[in-house]
Order: sequence, then C-alpha cells, then structure tokens
Amino acid sequence: MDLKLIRNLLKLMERNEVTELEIEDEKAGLKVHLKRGHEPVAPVSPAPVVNLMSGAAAAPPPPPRGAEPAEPAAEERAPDVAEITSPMVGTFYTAASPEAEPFAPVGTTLDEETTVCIIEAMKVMNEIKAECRGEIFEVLVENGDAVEYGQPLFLVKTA
Amino acid sequence: MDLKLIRNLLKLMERNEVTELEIEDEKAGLKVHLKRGHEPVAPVSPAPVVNLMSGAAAAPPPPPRGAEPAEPAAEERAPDVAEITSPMVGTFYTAASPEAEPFAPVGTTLDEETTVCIIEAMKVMNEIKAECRGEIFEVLVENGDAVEYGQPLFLVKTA
Amino acid sequence: MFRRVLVANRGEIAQRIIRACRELGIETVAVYSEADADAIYLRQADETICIGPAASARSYLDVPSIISAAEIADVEAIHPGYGFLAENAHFAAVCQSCKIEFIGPSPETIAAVGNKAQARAIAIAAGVPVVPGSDGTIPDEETALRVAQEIGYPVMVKASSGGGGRGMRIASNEPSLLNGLHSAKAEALAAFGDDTVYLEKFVEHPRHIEVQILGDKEGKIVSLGERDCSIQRRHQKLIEEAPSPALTSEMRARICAAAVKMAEASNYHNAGTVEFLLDQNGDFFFIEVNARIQVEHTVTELVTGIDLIKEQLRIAAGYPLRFTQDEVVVRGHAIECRINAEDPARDFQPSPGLVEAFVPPGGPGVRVDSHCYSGYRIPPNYDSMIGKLLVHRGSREEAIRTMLRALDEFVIEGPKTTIPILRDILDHSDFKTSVHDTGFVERYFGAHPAISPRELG
Amino acid sequence: MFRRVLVANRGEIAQRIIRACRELGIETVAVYSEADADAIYLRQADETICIGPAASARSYLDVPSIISAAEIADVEAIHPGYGFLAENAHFAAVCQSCKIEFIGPSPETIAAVGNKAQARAIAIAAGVPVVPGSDGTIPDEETALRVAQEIGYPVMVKASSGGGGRGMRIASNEPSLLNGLHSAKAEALAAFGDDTVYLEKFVEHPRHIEVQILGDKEGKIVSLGERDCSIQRRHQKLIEEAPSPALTSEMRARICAAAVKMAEASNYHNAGTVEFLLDQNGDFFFIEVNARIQVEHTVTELVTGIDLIKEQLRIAAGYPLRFTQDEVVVRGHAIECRINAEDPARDFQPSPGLVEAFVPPGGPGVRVDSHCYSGYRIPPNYDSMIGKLLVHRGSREEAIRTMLRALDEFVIEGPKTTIPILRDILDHSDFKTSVHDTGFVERYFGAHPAISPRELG
Repeated sequence: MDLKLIRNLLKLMERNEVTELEIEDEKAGLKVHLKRGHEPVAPVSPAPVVNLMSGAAAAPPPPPRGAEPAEPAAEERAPDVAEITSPMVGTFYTAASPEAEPFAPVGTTLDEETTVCIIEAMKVMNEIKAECRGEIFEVLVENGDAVEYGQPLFLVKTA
Repeated sequence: MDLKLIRNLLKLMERNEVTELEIEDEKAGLKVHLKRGHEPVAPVSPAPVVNLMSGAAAAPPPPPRGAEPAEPAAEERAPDVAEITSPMVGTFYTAASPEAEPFAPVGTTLDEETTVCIIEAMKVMNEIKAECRGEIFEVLVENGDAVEYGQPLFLVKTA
Repeated sequence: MFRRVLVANRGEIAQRIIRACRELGIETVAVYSEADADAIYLRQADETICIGPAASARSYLDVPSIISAAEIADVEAIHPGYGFLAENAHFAAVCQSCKIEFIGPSPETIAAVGNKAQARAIAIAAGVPVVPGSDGTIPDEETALRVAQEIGYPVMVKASSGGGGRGMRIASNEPSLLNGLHSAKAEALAAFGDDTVYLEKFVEHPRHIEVQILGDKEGKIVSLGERDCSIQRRHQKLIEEAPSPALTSEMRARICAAAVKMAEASNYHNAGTVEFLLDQNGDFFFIEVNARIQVEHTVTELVTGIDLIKEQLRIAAGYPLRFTQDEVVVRGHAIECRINAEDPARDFQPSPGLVEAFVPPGGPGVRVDSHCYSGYRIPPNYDSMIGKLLVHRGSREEAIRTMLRALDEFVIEGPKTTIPILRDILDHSDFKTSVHDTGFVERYFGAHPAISPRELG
Repeated sequence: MFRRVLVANRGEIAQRIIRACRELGIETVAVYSEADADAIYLRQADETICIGPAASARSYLDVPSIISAAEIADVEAIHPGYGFLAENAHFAAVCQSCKIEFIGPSPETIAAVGNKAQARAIAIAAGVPVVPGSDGTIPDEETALRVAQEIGYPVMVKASSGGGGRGMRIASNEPSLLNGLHSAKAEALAAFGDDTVYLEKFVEHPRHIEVQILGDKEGKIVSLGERDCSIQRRHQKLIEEAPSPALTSEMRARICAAAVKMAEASNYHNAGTVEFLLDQNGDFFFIEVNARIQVEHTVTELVTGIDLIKEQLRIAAGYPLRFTQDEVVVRGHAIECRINAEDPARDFQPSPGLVEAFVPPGGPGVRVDSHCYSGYRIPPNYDSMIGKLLVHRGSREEAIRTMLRALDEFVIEGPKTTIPILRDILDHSDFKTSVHDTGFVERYFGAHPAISPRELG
C-alpha cells in the first residue's frame, strides 16, 4: 500500500469529475473510499476527504513522506480535533534529552505556548510550540523519526 | 474557420464533461453552439449535436473534408429528414453525362431504388441508390466535387 | 521531389511518414477510417480524406478507395507504410498503371520476394546461404519424407505465402512431419489462399538478425547494418536493437554483404530488409525479404543518423543514393521497445479503449514514436501497437539502463500495456549478457509470465 | 560513485538530474515545496521530502531546510541544478562543512567568478580578451567619466553582482552616464545587496557565444564546444544552438582555448560555462562565467553525445575526466527552444494554471525535456519554463525544418506558451541565414509582436 495510489486515484477522479469512489481489493487486503467535493476557486490544493482503511492482511500505511500532506482519517476525526504539524524538515524528538520526560505525552493539557516536541535541523534543537489549546489525543510520530514540512505530529482535542 | 476547431472544442468538452457551450466571436464573424449528451457505451464515435452558424462576415464553412463525418445543422433538421451519405471516396456527379438531366434535383420523389447520383472512383461510374423513400430537400454537394466516405450528399424529406 | 504524397496507413507509421514529408516540404494527404477520425496526427496532414468504416477490408485494405482518394487529392506518390497494402504487388501495380509512384520496390520485386519458395531460389542462385531444405515446394508426402531424411530432423514445414507464424509446423519425426504437412497446408489455404509449402531444417536456438538495405533506381545498393530482433513472442518482435551483440565485425561484414547480394539479385530498389537466422555455430541462413519499411527501422536511424523515410521518398522520386557504403557509419547502440496495448498477464490479450493518462518519457537518449495521447481512444480494430520507445546511447549497457529508466517513467493509464514485461526482459541476465535466442520470451515468460506486481502509475 | 544524492531543485532540471542518477544506479532524494507536491517526476525519486511552502524563500532557497533534508535522508551529495542555490557560495560552503559533496565548483571558485569585476580581473590576468572597460569597480563619477572618455561611447554600467539584465544601464553621453551610474547602483543595492558597479564599452550588435567546459578535481579541463544563444529577449534566452553558425573553425578554436584558460585561472572543476560577446568584426570578449549547469547544456549533449549531468556526478565523486580534448567530437547541429508558459501577445506575461492537454512532439531527431503533462497545474510561484524542445540533425537547415514541424505538432492547451513566437523566429530569414544578433527579438518581435494568428490546437 502506497500513498501514491491515493494521489493517482484522486487525480483520475479530478480529471473525470468523479465525486465518489470505492475500491475493495480483497487480494491486497485493501479498501479505499474517496469522496470529492467541489474544488475551491482559490489556489492551494483542495482538501479531499480521504477515508483510508487498511484491511486485516495489509501492513499499516507508511508515514506520508513523499505524498502531499493529505489528511488521513479525516472523516473519522471529530470537528473538535486539531493537528499540530511540523513547521520544518528535521528529526522529531519527544523530549529534551534521552533521559528527560516527554514534553507532551497523550493526555497533556496544552496552551499556545506549551512546548510539545523538539525538531532538530542542522544540529539546532528547535522547540515546537503547540499554538493551540486542548489536550494531546494522539502522538502521530515516533521519537527519532524524520519529519517533513507540514507533516502532522500530534492530534489535539480542542473542546 | 476550420472544422478542427469543433473537433478540439468537443474534445475539450468531453474531457471536462461540459454539456453545453456557446461562443460568439464577432471579430471572426462566428457563432458556435455545442451541446453534449451522455456518451453511449457502444464504440464508434458519439453523434454530438453540432449547431454551426457562420456569421455575416465569415466565409461559408468549407466542405467537411478533413473532419470526422459530423452532422452540420443537425438541430435545425426536423426528425422527418434523412441523409443520403456517400458510400465511397470519389467524384460526385449529379447526372450521367454533362448533357444529361440531373438524376435527383430538389423536389424529386424517391424510392429505395432511385438512382440519385454517380460517384466516380478509379474511372468506374458507380450509380448511387437512394435507399430511402421521400423527396429530395437539399443537394449538399456540387457537381464535380470530391466526396469522402460517409459525407452527406442529399437531405431527404421522408414524411 | 514530390509536391504531394498520400499516406496509405494509420497510427504511428502514418505519423512517421507525415513528419518526414513535412521536413522535406512535401504536402501530405492522410486517409483515415471512421475509427481513426480523432487521431491527432491527422492535424499535421495538409489534407485528410475519410476512406471507409473501421474494418480494414473496407478502408486501409481497400485498393479502389485509396486509389480514388489519391486521384481526387491529386498526389504524385503513395507511401504504404508497413502492413496493410505495403507488400501487395497488385496494389503496387495498380499505382503504376494509374501513374502514381508507389513508394517501395517494383511490383515484380514484391511478387518475387513475397513468395518464400521463390525468394529461397533467388538466394540459392545468388550464393546467399539458406537453411538446408527442399528445392522449391513439396508436391507430396514422399518428397517430404525423403527431404527430411536428407537434411535431418527436426524440420520445419513452411507455407510459401506464409507470415506471422501462420502456416508453420515443426516436426521431429516422420509421423509428426506428415501431420504437420497437412495441417500447415490447410492453414495456409485458409489464411493466404495458397496451400503450397516447403521444407526447411529447423535451426535450434537461433538469433534473428536482419539487415537494412537501401537501393536506388540506378541499381546502387548499400546496407545500413543489422538489427537483432531475437526478442520475440510467437514470431512477433518485442524488442529490437542495433548493432547485434551476437556478431563479430567479420560476421557483420559477411551478413551485410549477403544482404546486398540478395537485394541485387531481386532487382531491389527503395528500403528493404533481408532476414537471417544465426545459429549457435555462428553460421547464418537467409529466411526472407521484407519488401517494405519495417516497424523497427528506427533503431537503424538512430545508429546511422540516416532518416530512412526521407531516403525512401528521395529514392522513389528518382534521386540516386546520397551516400556510399563507406559513408554509412554505425555509432553507439540503439534499442527499441514496442509498447502494445496488450495484457501480458492474460496471454497478451488486446486492451483497447480510452487512454486516461499518457505521459511519455523524455530526456537524453530517448526517442518516442507514438500517435497516442491522454484522452485518445485506442480503436479495437487494428494492431495493438500504440508506440515505440527508443533509446540511443554510447554502449549497449548504457542503452539498457536508459531504457529501464524510460520504461519506469512511462505513464499509461487505462489500457494494459507490455511495459511490465519489457522491463522484466531488459532486466533479465540472459538479455543483459546477450546469450538469449528467439525462444527466450517463451522460455522465461511463457504460460505464467513472471511479471512482478506493479503499482498503479 | 555516490550511493545517494539529494536533488535541490524542481521542474525539468530536477527531473533531468533524477534521470541521470537512475541511469548511473544512484538513489535520489527529491525535495519539493507544497506547490510541487503533484509533480510527476517525484514518482521517479527513491525518496521525496516536502521542505516548505510554495514561496521559494521558504523552500528551494532555504538552506537550513535543504541541509536538514540531506541529513535526515543520509545523502552523500547535493545537486543544485540551475537557479535557486546553484551559484550560492555560502550554500556550497555549508555543504562542505556538513561533509556533503556539493555538485559544482568549490565555494571559492563560485565566489570569485560570481563577482563580475573579480571575474574580469581573472580574465585579464589570464590573457583572455575582455570588453574594454574600467580596471575593477568605479569608485566615483570622475572615474566613470574618465574611463568612458578612454574607451569611447556607448558604454555600459554593470553591477558587480548583477545578472538577468538587472543593474545594467547603457549610456551614449556624459549626462546619461551619470544618470545610469546612480540608477544602476540603486537597483543593484536593492536586488543584490551590493552597489558596486563597473564600466564596459557597449558592444553593438553582438552575438552571444558561450563555451561549455568540464574540469575534474585533478585540474584537467576540456571544452565541449560552443553554444550560440543570440536569440534573447530582455537578456532571457529563447533559442540556443550548437555549433554557432557565426564562427569559423579558426575562431572556434580560439574562443574554446580562451574558455579553457579562464577555467584554469579560476581553479574550476565540474561543469561550467564561459560566456563571450562576439562583435561584428569577429572579435570576442569575455563577459562572465556561469558556475553551474545551464538550461541549454542539452544542445551540447546532443552534438557531443556526452551526458553532462552524468559527468557532473562522476567529477564530484572524484573521478578524472573520461575523455581528452581530442576525443570530444561535435557532430551535426542541435537547436533548443524554451517552451515558456507566457503570452507573447501580452508582453510575455506568465500564464500559469491547468494544462488541459499536453502532447509533446516525437519522432526522429527530437528530444523533449519537460516535467509537464496533461492535467498538470503550473504553479504561479516559479519560473515560467515548462519544457525544452530540442532537435539534432545532420545540418542546421535540416535542424530548423525538424524544429518547425516539432513546434507545429506540440499541443499545449490551457496556458499560453512561447510556441507561436518561437515558430516565427525560426521561420525568419535573418535567423535562417544567421545574420541575427542579440537585438533580433526586440527588433522584430518587440512592442507589437508579429505573431501570426493561430487556430486552436
């Protein structure tokens, strides 16, 4: 399973004005369900609703490196959940040092100024602020992972 | 004005699922109005409804050589009007010889076996039968014109 | 030079001929069937004429329609491309009688080399080595058995008018020979209207080597080097290359000289190909002459820098050859892959229909000859070849690497294509080391093609 | 050889570099901005990393993001392409300090030749002819007036750090010189953060001739012949060709030797270009060094058969040059047309957006380098070049004919492109007879471009 598949399907849908698409590939253990709304007139990429479920036999989807910053599981996400995305390319650390406690494990209560992680870029440790209020709901990246610009790092319950 | 324009417009419409298009180009003295229905599943080219009106300043459209056998003026044609098309490539003659009377001038009453014209191909004079009943309503080709396969030759009022 | 030429073909070769004419300043008249009305190459012709419905028999194979189109469009010559009427001596003769130049050899040459038994006799008379076999056709079972005894089994029964693998049978003993004789005759009668057959020794594990020749109307003939077309499936070429990695320069000189001899003995003019089998001992045997431009002429164009279609036009217009044998220099290595709309996973069944996306590769060393584009609908009525992907590089190894990256880049969405199997062939160690023969594809990619699973796109 | 290389660029040159790496068996890491997430060439990279938003300053020009991507992707080298960070000595130095090989010359060489006054001084010291002008920068008005007096009007004020026509003024008398001096300084300060300027004689009706050089890290330098880039509009090249029809073989030998001398004097390694002006008397003058691969490197590839990007990678990996000066042979004639998404009828204003149809030409002699395809959306954030169309033929005349038919075949629906004006230029008698100079485009296609009306498609 590759996010490129999703990208290609979306492109085909866009070209052929398809608004909804469902694929079940039992051999690959894969179900894909895509819906497209009307494309906004503004530039930037439209935010298609992508509902991606890995079948039992399939490996979990890889991190979205190499794909546009899609929003996996968007449909399942309640409207009161926000994302904290990476503002730069680098290496993600949950804590200030290997021995230290993580800045923001699941359940941490945040305000805008709370440091949630460190991203190392060019030997510089950049403290990343939450920039929203709420409670950490899920940490999407493993300690030590490489992250790219715009990659979602945390899900935050905002209500 | 070139029929290729229509072909290109139709292709653009098909690709973009446009069902209706109107263009008025006053400089070129040209109006184009195109409608597309749902494409049939069967092979062969769909028969789009093409309504092509030359403006006052524009030259009359050239014979459809070089384009697919489109059906000009289809919208204006009543449902009781049939076409006699050329079954081969060749030279169209209205009469058996330069001195003879035309086989089928406007107003001629036809049955299936009536000879309507001659098409010369490879020095052979081929008598073309009407293959429909009715009355000649319009002769679409000039005596001595080159015609291609499928090109409309006569309009026939069938009712 | 001609002022106006009619292109009596379709698809990539029609486009190829239109391109050559445009570059020479010749006006083109393209004929097309209703199924090809949307083809984008028609836009490049100066005039287009619909000659009939989709069925080839009533359009591209219909001599009266094409001649009639040529007459009303007032052309001086007709280029037949390959396939359809390209090797039809009757059509060439009709052109002659209508005072339209047929761009190809004379009707007499086409007829002579088109009959396999006659071509074989010409080769023997010219001293060109042929596969050991019968002197002419086989009249009866007794002759078949006697000849087979003389040349030794396995033997091959071949139809005089055959082609494309039809009317062919291999026999390794007397009963299978008698069986094969009758079934080949029946098949040939049905397919070609001619049940005469001849017998040849079956050459085991051969390479298919063919030599491109050009001859002018003054009788001067040059060879443009060989092509190796050993990658075939059911006698259909999939990959062609030039020069052949199986030839030493001494063998190359001999096989090219034999091709020129054969062409001379056939009073050949215009472009043609002399085909040989090369056996495991390095001996080669004439098999047939293709009296037309071939699909794979392009690999020869890349290594020689000579535009074969332009030369065809010049020769047909009566010009002498513009270069001598010594001036023909082969540089680097060229490979061609035929991109067919076929599903290699389902026994290569045709896969026509809408091409949703078509993004050809490009960049250094890459040439693409294709009439396809995003939004094109491949008609189900004709050959499944939708394009030719070619590379030209300094060495064979480099050419293979460039071809692999080009195949990887090629995006075709909609129809299934031969791209996955072409990729696997090029990546196979037998191909890379060039120890393959004409049985390679069936051997490794036969009943259950070993195609690696590929993602969409 | 490198195992893994990061491509720090976008569009056709990113694709070009990925192609070369794939053919050499090098893994590629492609970085991209959010605006390029859909680019089809990204599929060919082994890894892709989003480095920032559409704005170049925060993505392709952002040194920390690119270095960080290189570190997390564990590459051994970075290819900067052209534009963006390609001639940024600071970036090259950062790469060096991070133990990542920068594929290009040393930071010191980039800095030295990047400063126009310093490059001029190197040329003078090496005995390479330069346009008569000031010895170094102009400190004040008095010096400007004195130097102009010596070399004679018209003169040109040029910014030391200038490029792309910015920070340049022509003056034909003293008042216009003083005006030009101040406005050039102000413009240069704003654009490049450096207001030093120098003075040169304005060469009237020149040809723009540049020489491609390659140097290895052992100090061996060869020239790969010249390119003629005289077809420009506002100092932006539109059409390039090789060899230059304006040079005799004696002039060619001298200008190539001068380029090699200049490269040697700059301690140059990797690929670079030495640019000259050729005046109406056949005298040539050094103008600048481009310390990077150039857009038009492709025409040199076609006539020499040398893959310049592969050579860049080999040189950066420490290999010596694989050929001597004598082994570089120029064959035939190559022309490149830059296909830009610009509207020539509206003063070349950019025309980004959805490409509804994109059908590139193909066939013999044609090379297309483009990252575009049907359905691609051209982002408004970057350069308007969407592809390069190249031809390679036996002669210049043949190349022009092939280019004309290729331009006619090229279908781009959606954005406006430079195709119509390219066609008109190629068809112009001054271009065909090669009597044009760098003022040709403004002269004939200036305020009201003489573009013939074209049909849709």
